[in-house]
Amino acid sequence: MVDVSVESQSEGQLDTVQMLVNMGPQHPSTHGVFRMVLMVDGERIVDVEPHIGYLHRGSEKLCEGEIYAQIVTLFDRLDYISNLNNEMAFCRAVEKLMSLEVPERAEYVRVILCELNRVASHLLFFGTFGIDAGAMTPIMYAFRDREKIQSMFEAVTGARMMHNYIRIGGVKNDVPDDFRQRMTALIGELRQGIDEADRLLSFGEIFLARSKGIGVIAPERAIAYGASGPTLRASGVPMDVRKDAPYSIYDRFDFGIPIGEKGDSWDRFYVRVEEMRQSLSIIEQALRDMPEGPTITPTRLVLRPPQGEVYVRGENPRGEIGVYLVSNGADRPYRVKVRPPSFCNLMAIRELLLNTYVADAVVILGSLDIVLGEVDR
Amino acid sequence: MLLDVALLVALSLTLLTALSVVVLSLVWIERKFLGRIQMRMGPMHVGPFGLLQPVADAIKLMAKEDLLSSWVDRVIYWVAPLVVFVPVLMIWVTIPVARDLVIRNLDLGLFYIIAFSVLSIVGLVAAGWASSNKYAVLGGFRAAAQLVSYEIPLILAVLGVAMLAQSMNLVQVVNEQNVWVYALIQPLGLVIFFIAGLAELGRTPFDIHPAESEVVGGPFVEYSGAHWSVFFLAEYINTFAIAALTVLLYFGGWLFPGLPGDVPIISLAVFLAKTYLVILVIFWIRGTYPRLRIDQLMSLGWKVLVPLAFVNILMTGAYLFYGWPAWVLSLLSVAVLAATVWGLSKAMRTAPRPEVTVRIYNPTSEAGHAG
Amino acid sequence: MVERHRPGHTTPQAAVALDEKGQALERLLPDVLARFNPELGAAVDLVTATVNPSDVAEACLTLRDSPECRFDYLTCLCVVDYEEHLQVVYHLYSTTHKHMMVLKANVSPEQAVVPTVTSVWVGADWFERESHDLFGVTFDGHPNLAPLLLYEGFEGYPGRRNFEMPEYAEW
Amino acid sequence: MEVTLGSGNQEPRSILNRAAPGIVTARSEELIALARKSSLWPMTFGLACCAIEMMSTYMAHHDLDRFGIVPWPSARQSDVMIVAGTVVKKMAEPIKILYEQMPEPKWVIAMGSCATNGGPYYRSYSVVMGVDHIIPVDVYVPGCPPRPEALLDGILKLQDKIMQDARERGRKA
Repeated sequence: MVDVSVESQSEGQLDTVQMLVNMGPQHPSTHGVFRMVLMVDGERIVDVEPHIGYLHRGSEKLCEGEIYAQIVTLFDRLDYISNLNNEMAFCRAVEKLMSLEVPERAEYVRVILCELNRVASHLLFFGTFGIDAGAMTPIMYAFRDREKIQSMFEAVTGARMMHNYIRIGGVKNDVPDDFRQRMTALIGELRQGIDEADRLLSFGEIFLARSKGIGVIAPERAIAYGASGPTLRASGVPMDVRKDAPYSIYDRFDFGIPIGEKGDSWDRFYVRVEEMRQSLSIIEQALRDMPEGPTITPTRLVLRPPQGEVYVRGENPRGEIGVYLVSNGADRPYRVKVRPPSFCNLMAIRELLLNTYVADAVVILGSLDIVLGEVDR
Repeated sequence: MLLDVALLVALSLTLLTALSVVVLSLVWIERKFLGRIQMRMGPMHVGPFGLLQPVADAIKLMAKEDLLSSWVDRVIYWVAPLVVFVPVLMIWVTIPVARDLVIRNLDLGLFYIIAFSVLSIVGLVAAGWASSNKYAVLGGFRAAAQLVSYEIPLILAVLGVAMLAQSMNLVQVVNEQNVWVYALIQPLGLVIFFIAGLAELGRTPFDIHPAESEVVGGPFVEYSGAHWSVFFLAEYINTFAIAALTVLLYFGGWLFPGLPGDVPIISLAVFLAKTYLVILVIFWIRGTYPRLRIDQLMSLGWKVLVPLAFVNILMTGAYLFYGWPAWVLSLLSVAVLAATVWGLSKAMRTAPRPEVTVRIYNPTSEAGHAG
Repeated sequence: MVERHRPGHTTPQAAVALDEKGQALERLLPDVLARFNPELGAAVDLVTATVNPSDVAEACLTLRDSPECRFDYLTCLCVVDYEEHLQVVYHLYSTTHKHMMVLKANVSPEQAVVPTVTSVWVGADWFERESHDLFGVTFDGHPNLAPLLLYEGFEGYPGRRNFEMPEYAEW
Repeated sequence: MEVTLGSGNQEPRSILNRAAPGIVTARSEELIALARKSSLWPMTFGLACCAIEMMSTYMAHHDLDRFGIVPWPSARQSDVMIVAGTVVKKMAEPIKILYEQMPEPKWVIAMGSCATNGGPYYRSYSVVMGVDHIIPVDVYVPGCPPRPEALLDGILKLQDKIMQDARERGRKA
């Protein structure tokens, strides 16, 4: 299984034996089916062997057998907490390959929903991170607000999770008539809810003691690992695709990207909390400017994009998603490759966990906010 | 002789039944109360207001298969729950619930309680070890480290009370509080006792040995069915015991201003009301705080609580020796407590408040503002 | 997979639209990669450079360390099976210059060996293991090419085009 | 033809049965079933997308605790396994082991189309076409992913099933 042997070392009088602890694939805090084999010396971790693939569904291969319109549904299920962001990345890839224009209104709807999706995703993170640290109430607060977002999604897209709403060339249908009022009300509620949850958890002394200074990753190492999103930004690298290479209409909004200082678990946590507030401000601006008009450029159902290859980058809640699409002119893609953000973030886990305590392992893993559906694809 | 034995058996059975009922009520209260904290309902479909929920749980657990993995050390594995449960039950022999409602009022009652409560650690370690599961082993060792180190501040805090009351007899301790309860005279001792008691129980924020998200239930991870429920029972009886001791030692037990202290029914009601209030506080803490890490727990115990407990004893000693009025000790106590809290928050805080946050970087607008 | 071309239909090529950064890179790359004899091209808005598979690691090191390029961030590593050859594709990004390029190397499906780039970017680790899993490309010098996504004993390389997709099957 | 009961409803080797074999008769059987259905403890165990909706169901808005359902981290203390998500072949073995670790009586809910029959991944090379190829399933909840209400309904159906099985066994005895 792992080639780390149990070694007995004598320090002074005591014989200590290192122990192999298998965490996962079923463990309350591995966020799905991640498995790591820890070599522990008492409570201290001396070696880590991560194992993934317990959710490898072969999505990339399946994409080669579906027509373009169907692939959107598979992208929904990759990172199943940020569905709309995934859909958006894939649709943008196809649109770029075909040089397809997207109507203005559709872009606004996309951005609003994607940012809302970011809030929903970070709320989930907020709750599960609390659970990892041993607090059981924050997740209830987080899910109270998440539930409202999901109801909103349902009103707009017709589904709570797997929306299949962002289509190639626009969005499926126009938003409901009372969209603006409902959104405005929702933003107010979310602001309040986030503040409330924030007060409950973020600055408690015990919570700070558990997450401050734990799992520090230096900016250079984070870049070398290809980490992205909040994980990278917590280390102080202001890298955000929405700012570096603005896609869609992100260059029209005034928003900041939260940057951590130390790159520890708490920074990764609070960067996400601040990001929720920034996302809400983007939504407000987008709601204000949203024009009237069509929401989709009509295309054929069975698309045949021109021959070529394209790579698009997008900012997912977990980091940078990349879609590499190779087309040979047929109605199905020749090859689809997803650059999964949590896959890259998770790679650093070994380095982060060495010389920490077992209890810290849970917090650090939680702070990376992985989604196994995307790590394994 | 035979009558004595019969009486003892009858009393033990009564005690067991009463405690079981108490545990059922605690489970229900905990779930309902946590539900309140978490903006949900808690059990409500099993019986009126979900009152039968704990009963259903209990019947289910009794009728559940008892698994025995082939790797375990059978004898120790089966004995461990008893080693945990029996001491927990035994301490109730001398805990008075009213002036005359006590099975055996021992003159060394406090001593007896402390001596017995330490025993259950053995059961936890044995359970962890015998389960031949690595999480269980980790949990067992955590339990040993945690409980042994928190026994010391607990004992020292109790010692302070014994000094004040000049007795180790619990009835005597309560009777001494008929003017001022010890919570007012010795708030420092109360805080130490309560924190150490929480740690003894393994409840949030000290639920380190059964930590669900880390060691998946700790020593109990391999147990199922009835044997697991024995641990469960022991945990809740223990919670009740700590709450009861808090009430007896610091809140005047069954005494309440204006109510007679010698009518058993009224005494019992007052005592139960106080105890359940303390238990609600314990549940409230559970719903609010995250969990400490084992090394933080140990340093809190050894570096803060043990010295504080000694200070408490010294102050109490000085108070007794010089015959100061009671309010001097209260003031001293409060002052030490405040100093400790202030010092701790200075030491524990990794950075001053305004800096414990993240910057907001915005290349388009001028000068990123602090978040 | 069956390609369904319409009869008499010629497939158009995707339009190339390099931005300023892309054009600058296009001018720059022949110099930087002169030793490796790169074959330049474009993937819609990104510059691509194809090098010999044996040169990949060195080319990557050059790209990472040359001051004009500074490709310090390996965004994505993947393999595309073009039937007659396998193409290993590296998407590189620079966090300082904020530009992006694609490095490619063609290997034959039978003799698919590429030097590892884990020494250049640590983050290539799992990407290479994954590609080894799914496409059977061996990354020479990689510390540990154990199966990452697939279970022990999986037959074949599911990423390749000639992998038979199972129909609905009782398992 | 003999009717076999699902493995989730076999006579458990419990303390009651061991201490006094044969004393658990038809009526008490029903009583115990009543207790069992009122206190179903699922294992904290999520596989994929459906796990998120399963979490939603546990949380404040839908609150499974109303029905006495609290997630439990260890397989040894749980009664129900909610297989929420895609079962891939690499995960098949761990799931089987987890199922075997649960004490009798135990039940399985297959949540979502992936756990039911492979769902959108029915052509994949690495996905098990439904968890019922590995372990016996009592209740299937359709949907991709099912709404929390659907999962609630599945659990209520499981409760009905538990009662019905007990009644049938009582009639047979």
